[in-house]
Amino acid sequence: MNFYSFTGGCFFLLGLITAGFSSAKTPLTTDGSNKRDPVFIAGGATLVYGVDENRDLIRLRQLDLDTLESKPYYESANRHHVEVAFSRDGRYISYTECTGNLTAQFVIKDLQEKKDFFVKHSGRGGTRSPAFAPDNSVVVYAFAEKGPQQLWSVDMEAKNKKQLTQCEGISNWPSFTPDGKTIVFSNTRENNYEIYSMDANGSNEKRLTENTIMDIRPVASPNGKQIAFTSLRNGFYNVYVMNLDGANVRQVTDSEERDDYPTWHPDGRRLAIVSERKGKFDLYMVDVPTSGKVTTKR
Amino acid sequence: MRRFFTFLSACILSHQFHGDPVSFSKDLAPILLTKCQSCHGPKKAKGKYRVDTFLRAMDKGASDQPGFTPRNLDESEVYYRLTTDDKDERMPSEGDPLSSKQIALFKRWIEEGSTFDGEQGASLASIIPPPVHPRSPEKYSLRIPIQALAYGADGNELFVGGYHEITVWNPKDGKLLRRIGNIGQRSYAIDLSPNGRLLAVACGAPGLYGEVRLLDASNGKLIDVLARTPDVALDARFAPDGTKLATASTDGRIRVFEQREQEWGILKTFVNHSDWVNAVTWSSDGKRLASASRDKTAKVFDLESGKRVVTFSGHSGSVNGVAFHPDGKQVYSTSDDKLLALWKIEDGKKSRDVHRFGAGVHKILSSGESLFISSNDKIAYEYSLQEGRQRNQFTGHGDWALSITFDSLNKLVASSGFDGRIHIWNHADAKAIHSFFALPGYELVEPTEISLE
Amino acid sequence: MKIIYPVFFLLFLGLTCAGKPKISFNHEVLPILSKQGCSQGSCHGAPHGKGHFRLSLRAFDPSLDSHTIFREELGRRINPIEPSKSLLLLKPTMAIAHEGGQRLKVDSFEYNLIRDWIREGCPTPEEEAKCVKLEIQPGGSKLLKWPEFNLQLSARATFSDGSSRDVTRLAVFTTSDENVAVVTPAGKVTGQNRGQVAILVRYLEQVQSIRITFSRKPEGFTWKAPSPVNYIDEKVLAKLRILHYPPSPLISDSTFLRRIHLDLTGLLPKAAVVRTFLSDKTTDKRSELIDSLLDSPDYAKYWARKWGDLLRLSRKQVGEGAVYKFADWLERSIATNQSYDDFARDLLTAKGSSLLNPEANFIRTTINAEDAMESTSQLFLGSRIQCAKCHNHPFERWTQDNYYGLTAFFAQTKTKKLGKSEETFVWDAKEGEVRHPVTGKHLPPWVPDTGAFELPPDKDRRQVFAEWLTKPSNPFFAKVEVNRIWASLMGIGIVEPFDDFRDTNPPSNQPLLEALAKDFVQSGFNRRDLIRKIVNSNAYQTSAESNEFNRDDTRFFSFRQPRRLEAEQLVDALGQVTGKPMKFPGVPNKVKAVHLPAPDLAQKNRSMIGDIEFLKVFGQPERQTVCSCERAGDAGLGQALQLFNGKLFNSMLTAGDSLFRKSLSAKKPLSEIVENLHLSSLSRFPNEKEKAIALAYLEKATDKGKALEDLCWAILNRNEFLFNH
Amino acid sequence: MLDFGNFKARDCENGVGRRSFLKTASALPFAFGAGYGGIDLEAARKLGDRAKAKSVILLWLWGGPSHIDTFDPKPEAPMEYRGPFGVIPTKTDGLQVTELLPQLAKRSHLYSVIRSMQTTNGGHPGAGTVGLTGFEENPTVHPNFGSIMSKHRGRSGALPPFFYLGQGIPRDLPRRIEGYGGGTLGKAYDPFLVSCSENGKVGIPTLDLLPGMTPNRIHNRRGLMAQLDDTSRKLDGDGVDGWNQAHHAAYGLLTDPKARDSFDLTTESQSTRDAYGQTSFGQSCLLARRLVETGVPYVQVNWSEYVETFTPNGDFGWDTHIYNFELLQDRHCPIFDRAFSALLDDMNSRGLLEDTLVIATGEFGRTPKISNRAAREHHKDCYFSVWAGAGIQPGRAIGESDKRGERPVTDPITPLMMGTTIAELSGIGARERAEMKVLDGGKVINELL
Repeated sequence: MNFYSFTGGCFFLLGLITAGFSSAKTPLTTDGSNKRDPVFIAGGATLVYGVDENRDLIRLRQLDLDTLESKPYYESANRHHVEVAFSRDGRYISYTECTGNLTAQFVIKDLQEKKDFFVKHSGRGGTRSPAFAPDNSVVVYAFAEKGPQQLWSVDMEAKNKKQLTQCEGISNWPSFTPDGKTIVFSNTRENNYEIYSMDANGSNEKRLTENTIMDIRPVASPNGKQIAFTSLRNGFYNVYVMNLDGANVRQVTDSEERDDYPTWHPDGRRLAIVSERKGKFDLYMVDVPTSGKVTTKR
Repeated sequence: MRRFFTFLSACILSHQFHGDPVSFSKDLAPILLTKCQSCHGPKKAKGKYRVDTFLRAMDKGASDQPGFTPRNLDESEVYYRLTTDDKDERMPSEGDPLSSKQIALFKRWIEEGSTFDGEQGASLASIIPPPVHPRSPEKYSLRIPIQALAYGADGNELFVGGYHEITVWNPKDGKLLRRIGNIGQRSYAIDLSPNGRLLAVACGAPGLYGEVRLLDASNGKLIDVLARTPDVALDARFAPDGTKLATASTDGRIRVFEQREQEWGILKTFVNHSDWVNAVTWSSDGKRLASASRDKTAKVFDLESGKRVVTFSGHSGSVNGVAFHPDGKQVYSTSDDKLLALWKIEDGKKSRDVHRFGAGVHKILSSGESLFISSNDKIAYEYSLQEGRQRNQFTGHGDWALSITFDSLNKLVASSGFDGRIHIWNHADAKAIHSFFALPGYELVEPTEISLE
Repeated sequence: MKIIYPVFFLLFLGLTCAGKPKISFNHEVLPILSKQGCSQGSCHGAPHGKGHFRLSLRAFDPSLDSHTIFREELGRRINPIEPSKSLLLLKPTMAIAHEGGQRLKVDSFEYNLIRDWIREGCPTPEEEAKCVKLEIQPGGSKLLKWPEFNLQLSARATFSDGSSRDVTRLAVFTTSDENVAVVTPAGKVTGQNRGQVAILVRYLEQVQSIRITFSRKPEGFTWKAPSPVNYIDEKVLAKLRILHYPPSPLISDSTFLRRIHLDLTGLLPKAAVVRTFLSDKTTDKRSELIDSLLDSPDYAKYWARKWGDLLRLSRKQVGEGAVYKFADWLERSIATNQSYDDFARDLLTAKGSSLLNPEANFIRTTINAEDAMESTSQLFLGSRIQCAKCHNHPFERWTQDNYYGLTAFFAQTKTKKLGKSEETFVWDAKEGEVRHPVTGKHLPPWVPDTGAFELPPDKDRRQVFAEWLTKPSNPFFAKVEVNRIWASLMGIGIVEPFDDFRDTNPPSNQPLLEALAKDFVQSGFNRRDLIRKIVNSNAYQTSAESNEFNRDDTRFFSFRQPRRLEAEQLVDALGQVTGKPMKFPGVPNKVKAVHLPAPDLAQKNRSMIGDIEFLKVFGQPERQTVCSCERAGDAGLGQALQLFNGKLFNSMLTAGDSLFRKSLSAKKPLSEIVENLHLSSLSRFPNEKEKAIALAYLEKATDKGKALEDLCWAILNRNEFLFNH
Repeated sequence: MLDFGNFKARDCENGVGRRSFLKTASALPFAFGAGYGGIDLEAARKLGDRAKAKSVILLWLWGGPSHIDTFDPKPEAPMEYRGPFGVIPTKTDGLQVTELLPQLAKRSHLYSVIRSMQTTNGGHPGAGTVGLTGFEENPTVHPNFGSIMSKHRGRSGALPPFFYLGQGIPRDLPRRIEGYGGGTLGKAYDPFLVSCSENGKVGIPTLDLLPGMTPNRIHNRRGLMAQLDDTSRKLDGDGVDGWNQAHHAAYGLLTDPKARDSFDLTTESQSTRDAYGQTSFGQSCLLARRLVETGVPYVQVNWSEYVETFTPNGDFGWDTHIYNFELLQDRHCPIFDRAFSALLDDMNSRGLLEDTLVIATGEFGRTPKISNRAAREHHKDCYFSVWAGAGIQPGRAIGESDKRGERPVTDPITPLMMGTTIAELSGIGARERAEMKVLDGGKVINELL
């Protein structure tokens, strides 16, 4: 089926597909602008996400899940803020902020003490995708200091920087299991992004996916048993879940347009995702199937 | 009617007299092929309309009218386009209208229900019944270039491409032994099967048709017509075990046929070159093919996987000939750029320029331990296959040397020229034995000695 | 690559007896391929050919073509056994679909000729006599009167072996104007409308042209014309008479005043000047005005600017310092009425520092000898010779040899940038030759008509060229300048485009051009004198309004062609009417746009960069080439938008201290303000209707200032203002 | 402008201007006697038909998109080169692309890709000028390909011949591209700037009324002008007519909302607008299609005004010195894949692809070797361009780069060749180019044809 052809028939078909999932899929926004990196806070009552607000500004907004009203997270922000993360208790927030031409700073804000900490690295690279350990002991993030992009950790005051991974290729999107013992992430040493898990200290690495196209943005579920992620394995960006060991892969969305950026609702039964529909990007809530279309590891 | 080649006219006329239903493949396809396809084919598709298969010819173009609607002349856009008085709309655009007889055929065929009598999805060129070619001239009035040449199995016969024929000569005395007719207008390559029983002839008429004819070498009986295309076929080579035949055509395709009991069926088609494929050759294990193309590249293909293995783009002119090095890891190629190059299959990089000739060079005959190469510098060459060292030069051609063949039994070399003359050489010392015009009945007024230097 | 074809001596023996072949490849087959368009630049004559078939452009390389036709792709194009089945014939007859369309008819003369050549075995003798002369009958120029609008031409070629033959069917005929006359491939000319054409006949490398005038008397035609003032009028009227284009009436004083100011100074007359002139009752006031304008500095500045356009006078090309010096030099040349031959010699032979000898900037702006030659040819010979660089000019007499022969004059001229990057030193090295790109031979300096020069090594080549160029007998030099001046004043050249002299682009009035050139030479190349004669003529003072008989004349000067004001004229005019002249970078305030030495003077004030846009959008040239085509005259949306909604014009209109606002503040009566607006913009008093409309608009408005802005806008957007008419 | 007996813009080869020839031929249907086979008339028509491309759309991917991560992946290259993206096949033999371009992969039969582009300049404004004019900006700024086209085609109708769609003239932080417009041909051939928001709303700077101006006032002014004009005989002549048209068109655009219909994307069906994606680039592509549909000869769609991908107030060009992989994956490639695919489909289904040339390219590529910042830097020695439409043989992979994508192994193809090919396909032959003194020495990319 070809979405791009301009015949009514195609849209009819597309409608059917969307309808097939509509029982489990709820739109949260309808404005259509380019969104990214949603994350739940306040026990699932609020969703924070990044949005292309102007052609020259990405900023964070927060969406009230009850009223579906959205407002800027920082009213006065006038610089790009991307890849926001919150600590489990809501005390810390961290994100990457554009500070100048092709430069970014990685900030950890202690909301309780109202202090900002900045992570410093040599070089002008940019940090990516921070994740807080459940016990607020460290923030793990991805950064390329020289050569391959590795995972690093710092404490809440941006001190005690440690390099967690020592692998080839590009590593990205670390996510902690709730017990803080395991980190799942993606790495490209096998030619494209595959999902791995490892112990929080960087040992005991296991490869969870195996195919020739990307498996990205793994996020551990609130009960620590599952991983939601995005994959192109059927030719389109779709969201999947699998067990923590990589088994039992289930397809959550099935669309020829993009479904991406899965994030777990604290209830562990739903995911918020960004879906492109008819060229517009909006946030949706989808149910995680307990069973369903199971795909193999490949 | 002079504009139409004889065989087409013959087909068309015979049907009109017999009152048979009009046949799409016999009657209309030839017209669509020659009159329409160059603008409405896979390459151009003007007005978004194509005629290269039956279904496409029936389909709508940009005008949103079907090409043909059975029993409905008014809703047959092609018929309207053929017959309208509006010069801007009439087809063929910028040419004379079709003859009234041809138009009548279309009309009758539509009225008879526009049936299709060919294989679904097949190209026009391949559904037209193989032509019965006109007779060759009894005597050749002018000389034609000879580019197809092959020794018979025992060396007693030399097969030479003629005009609508293969002529068979006694290489020892230059006497005409027999003539095999019903061949395409010009032959571009002849290959004898390893068991000596079959002849494959790549032939065609420039701009009109191409085909590869399979003949019984002993009696010239036609066995099959393969690889039919809208322009000439340029090469045909049997696999080392004789069960397969690779062909090279001006449509940029390499086709591989295999023998299935009595029939030869298509096994694989390689669509990778963007221009004429001038030559094709087999690796000694029969698993790979090397090709030479006017697109200035040579390529190697793997037969089983159907994949291109490598592209060699080190030539600056049309590549004309290819041969595998005995190590199976390298390939020789010749080109209009005057080079004989040796390059590696592994990475498509040149091993070395083996030789730079004084002019463009043609196909390579790889035989035993030698490479035989003919050149526009009027010399034929022999190189050792293994080292690529020159062994011999065969001088004496009065014009471009176009093709060369080797009789390993009698240790003789024959080469042919643009002037229609065959030269026979002794392999051991490269001494000229004799030469003759391989053109039946051609009378030379001038003395046979053509001293050039 | 040299190809030898010994075999050709044998090939034709099959059908014909030994001896001279019946068909000549060089003299017949190639001309046919050229005539049918096969070897033209857009078809197989393109540098890479078409459809893998490449012929030399217009068959200038016979040996390459014989190779291509006979041998390439293993002889695929020729079928010796059945000649009519040769691809060479099947394609152009569309027996096989041919992207180039049908070019040959089966059994036509051309078809048979090619077929017979194949039948003979494609003979291409290596040595064939060269065509040395082409004669057209009837030759010269011809006048055809309705209804006799047909003329059969014939062409005869003479060859180097002394033989000659009729080549009418082999030669290519082209018309310079299909609207006036068409010509068949067989040389039959048929007039379509009254007017004048050149029919160009080309055979091999020879080119000839004839001029034909078609005269037809329209129904109800009456001839009425003012009596001639000088020889210019005589020649113009003679032509108009033949073509039955009666001239439009002479212009009023106000139109004359506006026109002559714009043409001689680039500026509009001020309101006070208009009042004075219109009230002046003397009979020869127009001539007096002409004299005084020609003596004014404004004239010298404006006409120097025209040369600045042609000589690439820009900061980018000559450097900031030299801009002013070169501009001054040009202005002085005009102001002192330097004779034109002197002027040309100065430019062409200048040596030394570009700052001390500003005329040396002419050489400085050229990139190399070829560019210097191309610029010189275009400026002083009126020839765009570039095409001949790569191949013989297909429509002109210029050959590749000529191109490099002319270049040889500049081959020894060297330039060097001195310490200060703005200064360039020009000298003659007394060594350096031009190599022909094909033959690789050195070519001696060469000029048309005289031929090659043998110069001793120490001779200054540019000097020799300048001497040849400025000789009174030079057929190009005076005509090109005369025509350039004529075009400046009349809006259109006698040859048009005015710097494009060639056989295919004949002058619309040859006797006029000849007479002007003769006069110019005799006056000692006195430019001011020539201008004076032209602007005093009735031809110049003819109205822009056409009449029923001359409406479709665009070339013969029966009425004036309105021209939109040049970018600089417009800016100055807007500034004058509003009293808010534009300020330009790099020059003192009040310097007019038409007096700017260069278009790209440095703008230090960033906020003003946008203002320059106005000039550029209206077509001020960048002065990067010597082509007159840089000054874009096309009407564009961007230009119109500038007038409706452009910052510059709007700021002039809305300025608190504009002329009309000052008058308003001074409580001048509205009628007087309206009158002054008309005088300063249209050089005339408003008529009663205009006055009434304007006053009504102003009176009903509450904000008079804004209403005046509107009125001013409306007047300045009238074509009567925007055009020089 | 005069059309007859005037050799301006003449075809050096045939001595007659293309347009005047056409005008003449069509005005004089019986001009050529029947006895001569009509061959010359056909020749005349042919001459006019020479332009395969009536219009050109250039998608200008400003900033320098990574070739390795898009159209020239090197999955066999070492880890520090190949990047993280998987590789997927296309319909074109010998062409594979990264997984970031799934829609374009499916449409590769509609276009050909050149993977052996090479330019001379490694900085943005410099390379931008080379990319859009074929030449370095020193000592002389040559005209943009679109300016050459507008000079050759002349102005016709109400719309300008050369559009820039996007936020402004492409620039990096310190300065803009010199070769954005008319160059040696003059500012009169500069592009006409129109911006398009992600919602399809257009902004046209020159149509933004100045303070104090209102449509009503413009209307009044022009009414007053017309009243005054009615008092006397009007000027006539071709030049006057052309000016009147332009004046009228400007008036319409400024005052009549309907006159802006060509720009108004709301008249497009929602499904069409959706197909292009709700992005500024996507909607600009749709606007480009609308413009060529109305006959505009040259439209350049600028991906962004600023090259930098991550900078305050920048608009996300392809200059991915930082976050190369993240931005290509999350933002640039999905937007490009969707918009370009939609454009190809839309043009194709409307038959516009037959006589419109569509090209997508940037000013250079990006270093195959991944930088210490896990991104890629400028790389002038090798990049890509994508060609579709008029006169282009689609479905080809042209040229190859070496194993690491560092430089072409086949003959490099340059911006000058790109411009020459654009000109050639648009009917601006070698001689016309010589006469305009543009694209000197440029060769046509024959592999495309």
